[in-house]
Amino acid sequence: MISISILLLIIIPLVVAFLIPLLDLYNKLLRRYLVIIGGVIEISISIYIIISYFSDLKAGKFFLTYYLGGWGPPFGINLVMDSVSLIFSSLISFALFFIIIYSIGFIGHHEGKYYVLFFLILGAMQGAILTGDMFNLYVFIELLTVTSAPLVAFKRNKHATEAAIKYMFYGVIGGLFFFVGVILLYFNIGSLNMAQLAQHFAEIENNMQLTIISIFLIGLLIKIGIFPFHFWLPKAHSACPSSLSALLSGVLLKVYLYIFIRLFWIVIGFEFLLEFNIASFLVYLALVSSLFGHVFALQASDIKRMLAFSSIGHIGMILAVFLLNTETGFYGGLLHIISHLLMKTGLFLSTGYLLQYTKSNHIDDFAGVGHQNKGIFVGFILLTLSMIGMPPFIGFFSKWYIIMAFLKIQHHFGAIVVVLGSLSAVFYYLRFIAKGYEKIKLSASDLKNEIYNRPILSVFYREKLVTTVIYIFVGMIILTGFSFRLFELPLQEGIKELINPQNYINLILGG
Amino acid sequence: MLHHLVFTVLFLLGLYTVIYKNNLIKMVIGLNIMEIAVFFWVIAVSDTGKSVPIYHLNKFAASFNDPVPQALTLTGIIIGASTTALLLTFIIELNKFADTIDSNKLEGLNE
Amino acid sequence: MIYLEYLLLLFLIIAAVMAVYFEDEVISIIFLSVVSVILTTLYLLYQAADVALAEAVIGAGLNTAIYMSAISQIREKSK
Amino acid sequence: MKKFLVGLLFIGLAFLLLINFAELPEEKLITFSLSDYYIGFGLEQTGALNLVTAILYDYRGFDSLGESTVIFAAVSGIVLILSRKMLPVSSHGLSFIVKRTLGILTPFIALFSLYVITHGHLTPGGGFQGGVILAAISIIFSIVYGSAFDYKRYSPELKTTFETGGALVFIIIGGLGILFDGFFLDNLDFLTHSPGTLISAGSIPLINIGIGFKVGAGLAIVFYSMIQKTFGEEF
Repeated sequence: MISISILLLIIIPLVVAFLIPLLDLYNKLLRRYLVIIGGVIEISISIYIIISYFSDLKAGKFFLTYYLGGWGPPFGINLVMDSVSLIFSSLISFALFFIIIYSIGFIGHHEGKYYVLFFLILGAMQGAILTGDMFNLYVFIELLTVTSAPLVAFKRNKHATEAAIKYMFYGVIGGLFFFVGVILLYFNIGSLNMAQLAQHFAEIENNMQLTIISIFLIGLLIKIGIFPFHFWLPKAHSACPSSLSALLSGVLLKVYLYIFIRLFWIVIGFEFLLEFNIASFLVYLALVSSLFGHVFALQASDIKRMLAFSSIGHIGMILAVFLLNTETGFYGGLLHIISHLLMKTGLFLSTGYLLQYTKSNHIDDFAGVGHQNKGIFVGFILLTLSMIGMPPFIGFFSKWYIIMAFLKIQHHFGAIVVVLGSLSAVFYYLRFIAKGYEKIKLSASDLKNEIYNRPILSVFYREKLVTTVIYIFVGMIILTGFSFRLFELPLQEGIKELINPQNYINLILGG
Repeated sequence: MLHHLVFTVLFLLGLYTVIYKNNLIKMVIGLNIMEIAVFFWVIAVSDTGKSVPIYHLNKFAASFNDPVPQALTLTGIIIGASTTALLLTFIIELNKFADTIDSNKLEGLNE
Repeated sequence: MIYLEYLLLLFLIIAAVMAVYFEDEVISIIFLSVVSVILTTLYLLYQAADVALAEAVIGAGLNTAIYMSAISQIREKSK
Repeated sequence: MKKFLVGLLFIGLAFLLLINFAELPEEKLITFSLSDYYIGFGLEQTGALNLVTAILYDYRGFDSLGESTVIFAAVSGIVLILSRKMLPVSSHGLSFIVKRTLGILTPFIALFSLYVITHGHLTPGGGFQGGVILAAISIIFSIVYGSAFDYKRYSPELKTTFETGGALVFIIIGGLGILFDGFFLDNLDFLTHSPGTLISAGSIPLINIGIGFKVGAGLAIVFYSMIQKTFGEEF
């Protein structure tokens, strides 16, 4: 079904980003309203899509498309939204809306460029998820790199700039490999449309198939941050302001995961990964990466670094469970993508709030934070409990399905890694919680000293907004924990699509 | 075959520069050389000995080189230029804080 | 014509190696722009006029200017 | 350890690139591939003589939107990183003869860039290349006359207006496509006359003009931010 609403999901953020500098020339106060209006429009389009096509979703034939320039699928660029993209796209609209609200209270300087880049990231994410064209996907991946790198350096100190340089080098090399892969696909098949590439990929000769797969794998593993290429991730995700860490770690990694899924389940069929025995190797690579992430998180004394390493652990786990290529695996993986997005975003946002009351990110400065901000710290604890996998929260259910998926096909190493990861998570979160409730006695001079030592960033503009957003995320993990069956319908539809990619090809090419 | 050889040499030269050189600006140059290698390869391979894909007004010859790789490469070149500019900006900024562009002396780039 | 191509390919590699080999950044960048100029000629030989124009303008013109300004900033700071 | 791993990767990559890339097939798998379609119908469907331009701005116009957004993002990032509230410290520029010569030359450079921009659908070139030439004027000005000259003539506000305006023009033309033909970025058919004339090829020249000014202004901002004396805080 042709629908313009999926185009608007990409265009609206771009228009907002282009308008902000123009508006700044006249009046800087209007900017905040424009930003909020942009966020509201974006999220309302998402809600509109869900509501008006809900009957289609129920009937199992949810499929939206748009032809850019009016050129039909094989010859022009087309946008596609199926059930998997629906999950990711609406999650991103939702999460980024709240991060925007949080930023309004949180970011104090250089707001104009911050929001420009933020909305460009939003548009690029939606574009990377919705596009049905390989080269267009490459353009959006590069756009993601170019927009997120200056935001990594946003704090403008030595640490952040180093992180940005490292991020940029890895990002550009990953993008270059992706470019080579796209070009190889074009030279062999003669098309750039994902459905047509999927149709003809089996006809390429074996050696070339292997080459294409390995080129794409190098590019995407760099972008996702799996073990041999993960060096950029913890630095980049911990150097920026917390709202951006939430964006990068909570949301952006999922976009790359989505691209991985889209590429290796639909464009390049999964049977080729099995044929060349790459799949089982990748499962172990992802699990080792997960283990590494959790182990490094144990020894990190900087809270944001710890959270970033924990992200490596979780992303490796999700990738491994997807690569099992079973129905339970997809269910657990997709559910954990949702839950990790909620939990990690919430954790980074609440950490951002708590860190305003400390001198640095180091664990020793974390002492006594729990007494100063009681409500937020309780929220922080609930989020960590969900991260560990305590029953009433969503984290438990998604981890449960992941372990089930591993056990179902007798993959004991995977199950052990998941359990070990949760156990180590207990330790590394408990260290910070215990430190937060430590009793400290401050003399008057100490207090004065601490206030003067605070970083410049620690000025809250609207504290109420910040805390409200954090409470919303805490509420979300509790609510979705009790009612995670709400996601049942889109998840099942998405799983059907992943198991049967031929369906996608038929819908686009009309065969 | 010759084009593939030139491509491989240039690509690995660029990768070598990125990995083993310590001067950050040299590393960016290496990245540029990698990009150049890829773009050169794309154009060289897509050349089938036919003419430029532009119509002449009076003679409508229709045996053109494949225009698609050229369009894709054009996009790639422009994206590459903007990433280069951004990287150099970061290096200027880093030099301001750390007073060096030697990646060996920046422990943050070496862990 | 084919010898011209071989010669240009040879010079392309030599210029690229030189750009990596020299320690001084300014010399490197000049060789990088030489690479771009040779590449422009090659693109013309390969019948890709649009790409040749873009490479000439961006590779030899803009990139060199940006690199030079970056280096002048860095040298001025360390002076 | 890390360098050793990277070295291993290196050798594997060399093997991969040299052995496997040479096996590219002569013929593409699809009998009627993308390039066959574009070469076969490009002229009559878009009206542009230059097929690369036809692909860039019509068939795959959304790529160009993304691409110009990449430049926009890079410019925003660079301004974010290098912005200081400082007037630039100007050099004195080059000698009188050079200044005079440039004064005579400048209109011609501007004319050439405008030619490249507006004739994108007829000859090699287009918005991106012409825009870079336009930015070159700004670059040459700041080299020859000193960096303050360019600042006085074309203020940053003007450049910002041009940059965002160009990007918005692209989107507005895309929106006009919805209005007239029903799809975003659709070629505006009522502007298509006989191929080969300046005003032909529908919306392609308009998009070219928008992108040209956008890229020119954006890259001028980039260069200007980079030559600014950003460490002038000491004196």
